[in-house]
Amino acid sequence: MNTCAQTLVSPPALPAVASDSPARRLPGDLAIWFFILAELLAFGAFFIAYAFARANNVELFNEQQLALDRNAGALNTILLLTSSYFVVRAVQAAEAGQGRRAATWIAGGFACGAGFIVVKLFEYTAKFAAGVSLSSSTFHMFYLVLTFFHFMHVILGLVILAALWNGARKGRYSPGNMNGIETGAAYWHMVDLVWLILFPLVYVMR
Amino acid sequence: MSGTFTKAMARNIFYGGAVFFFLLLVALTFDTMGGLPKSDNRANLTESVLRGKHIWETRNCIGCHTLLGEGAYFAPELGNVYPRRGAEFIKAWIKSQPTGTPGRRQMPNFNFTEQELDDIVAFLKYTSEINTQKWPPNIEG
Amino acid sequence: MKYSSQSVAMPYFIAAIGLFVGQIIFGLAMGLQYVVGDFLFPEIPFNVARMVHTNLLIVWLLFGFMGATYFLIPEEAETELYSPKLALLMFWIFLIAGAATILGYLLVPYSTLAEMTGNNILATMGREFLEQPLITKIGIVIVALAFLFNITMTMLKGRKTVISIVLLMGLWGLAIFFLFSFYNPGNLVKDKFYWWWVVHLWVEGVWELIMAAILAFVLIKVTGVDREVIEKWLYVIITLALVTGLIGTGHHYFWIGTPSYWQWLGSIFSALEPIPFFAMTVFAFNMVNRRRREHPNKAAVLWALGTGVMAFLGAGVWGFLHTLAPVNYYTHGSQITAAHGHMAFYGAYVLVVLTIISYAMPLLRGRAANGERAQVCEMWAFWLMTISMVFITLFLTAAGILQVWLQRVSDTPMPFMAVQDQISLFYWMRLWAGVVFAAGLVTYLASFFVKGDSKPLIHA
Amino acid sequence: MQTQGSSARALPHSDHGTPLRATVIWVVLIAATIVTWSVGESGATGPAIVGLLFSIAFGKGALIILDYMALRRAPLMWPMLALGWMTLVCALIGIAYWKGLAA
Repeated sequence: MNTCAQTLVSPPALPAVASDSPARRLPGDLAIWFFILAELLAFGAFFIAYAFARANNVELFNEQQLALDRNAGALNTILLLTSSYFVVRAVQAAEAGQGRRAATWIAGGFACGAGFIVVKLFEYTAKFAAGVSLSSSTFHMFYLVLTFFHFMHVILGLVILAALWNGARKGRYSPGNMNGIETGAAYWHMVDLVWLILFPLVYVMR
Repeated sequence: MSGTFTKAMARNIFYGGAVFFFLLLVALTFDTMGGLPKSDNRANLTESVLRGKHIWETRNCIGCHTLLGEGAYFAPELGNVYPRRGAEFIKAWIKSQPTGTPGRRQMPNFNFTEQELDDIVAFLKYTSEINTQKWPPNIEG
Repeated sequence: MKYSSQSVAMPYFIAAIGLFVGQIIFGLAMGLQYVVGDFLFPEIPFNVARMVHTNLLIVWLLFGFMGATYFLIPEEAETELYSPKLALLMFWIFLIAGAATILGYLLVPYSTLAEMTGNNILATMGREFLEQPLITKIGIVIVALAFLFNITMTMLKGRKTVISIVLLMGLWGLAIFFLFSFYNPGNLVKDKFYWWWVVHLWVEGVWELIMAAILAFVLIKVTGVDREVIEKWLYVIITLALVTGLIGTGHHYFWIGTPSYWQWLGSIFSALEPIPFFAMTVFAFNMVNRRRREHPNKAAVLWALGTGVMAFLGAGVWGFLHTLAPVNYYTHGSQITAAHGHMAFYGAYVLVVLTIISYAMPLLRGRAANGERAQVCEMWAFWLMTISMVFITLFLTAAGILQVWLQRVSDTPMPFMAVQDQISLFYWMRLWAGVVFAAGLVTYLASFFVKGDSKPLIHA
Repeated sequence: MQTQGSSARALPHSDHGTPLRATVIWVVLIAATIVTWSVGESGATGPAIVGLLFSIAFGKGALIILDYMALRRAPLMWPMLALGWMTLVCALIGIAYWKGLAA
């Protein structure tokens, strides 16, 4: 109990690992990492549930999966990856002391994220028109729940990016003050990370 | 210890997370309400059924029985009692209570009129026709 | 006690304990009715006893929450209560309304009570846990509003700490979600759907905020750990609670006529619901391990740690046990639900109220802590009640497993009452465990009267 | 506890790598995505293909976790947790896929 509790409350300072870094440091706020872990668990549970539900109904899943728009899915993957890349560049700019320049990168990241939303909305419109709903089939239920749950995360992520953009424009982030931008970036990368499994799982795997 | 952990960030994440998941619940509630007509047997929600539900509530039936699995666990599930026993049995049973058998669980007598008994049966019939995803597992409830 | 107006907490705590005793008496009666079916029939049929048992539980926990709030808020806000008079007035209104309602249950046939109290104007009665007459429900809303007004005004004029903000959010949530108890559509599915917006969003939502805030307050006081640290963890825990608990509502939407996707959503999110409870356990132990002072009130520390462990076991583990839809398909509405209900309510809410009472009562009586003998007595009470509750839960779980097996899983399912006969041995054992629990409660009451060298208050 | 003032943090190194490294990783991620997409377009199926898909997904995820999330230089527990999550999810998806084949 004790050791476990100790780990959760304050991860023990690990012995210096022979590497380039003098001290290992968790980027961003510890609180966001707990949130990210909880989110990863929720998404993970959904992915596994999807996989096993599919195993019991392979034909239905394969057939209805074919109707999905893989081009939209792939385009969205590229948008999210690029957006993540821009956000990394923003963090790097802040770390290099170019806080205001970070704003431009974040704006780029935001634009890509917004692009994801637009593509997704087109995709949803087409699906809803085709009669896809939460109750139309198990596959559709999973497709909608997974992508919509993720979609909401993208929206929340965009709100966070907007806040970061605002902060960066005001020159809030600097090598001495990275907490805000690192925290927001970590969340945004999590949204990306989850999609990296969601795309092959729901759109491609047969 | 490396890393940062600030109260302001923990607070923001709390508010963000709480609002986010509450909105998700609201969105799902909207979808559920839209889908209910297919499963909640509202087509058969007659005046008699509504009267029956009122009787069900004002006699506190839920204090002993379960209905679709919710309630007390002292007396049998009644969500499927209609297909299990049929209308006549249910009415006769209610009228014959309490059994008075020593040591056995007792149900009060409510002195229902014939009309009230019919309303209760109508309510239980309506309930048994709700799409409950095949619950309970068998007729015994 | 730092502010004289904190003393209004005292009557709330006393009423809470008094109603707790009533709850247990009716619990024992029901335990006996489970095995001797006609016990007290027709004077107090099972449904009446159960209504009294569960309603007393809710009311005394509310008394406890309110008392805790009146004790905690002045100290957190560093100011006297906005209106101690209003607090006392509300105490009497709530107590009298509560007592009248219970007497109504016991003395008047339920349908007559419904007619007398305006149920025909707006039918809200006769649904599990929300059996209160319309006027009682309205009374609850009025008391809650006056209470929230009093607390909010106190906070506005004083210091706003995280603990008091979280507590207040929990209490406002409690009041707001209670409003769904006035919505009782004829459509049974909708009725049940929104019924859970009261019941689930209370006990697996806003009550967790209240509980975590009270626990955090006591931990700050008894461990001396830095407020900053505790408040940060408070935020993390309640975030986890709402992230999992809100969509976790879905585990009640499996078999009540709602769309089938809730089976997935409910299973997945409620499978994560033990996490905040686990975090709370870890949090409580960790803070106590890192304590920077030895608080003289050892009993309060024990209650606090007990809350962490038992909430995790009852709400977390026993909840998880039957929350996945394929399992719940068989266990829904069986004695396993009852087992979970008992340990979860005891572990999370009974214990947190007893924790704050244990911490605050000596202070309200003008001492830092009770004497050694009184504390030993109180700790005996803790162990007697907690261990017997574990056994109640285990016996009910055993009864539930057998019930599910004979009635639901078997190829030749037996009728309900035949199964009840088969498992009566477990009901007997549960009853005896309940008797031990009552003994623990008597010990608890006695601890307030044990004389001895109480630890004096030291004014810094 | 951990609220070490970040201003006190002297940085002899970068926690977030160089722009060049980030760009190279982006190119790799995009290329991998195109591979996944073309697998989908080709209509290829089977255990080998699914193995390939999730190896790619795992590799992409690892790059995001270690470099973009910058957990490479975080206390070991964190990259372990994130990579452990990836491993577990991919492994269980694999098991489920295999179960679907057998059915």
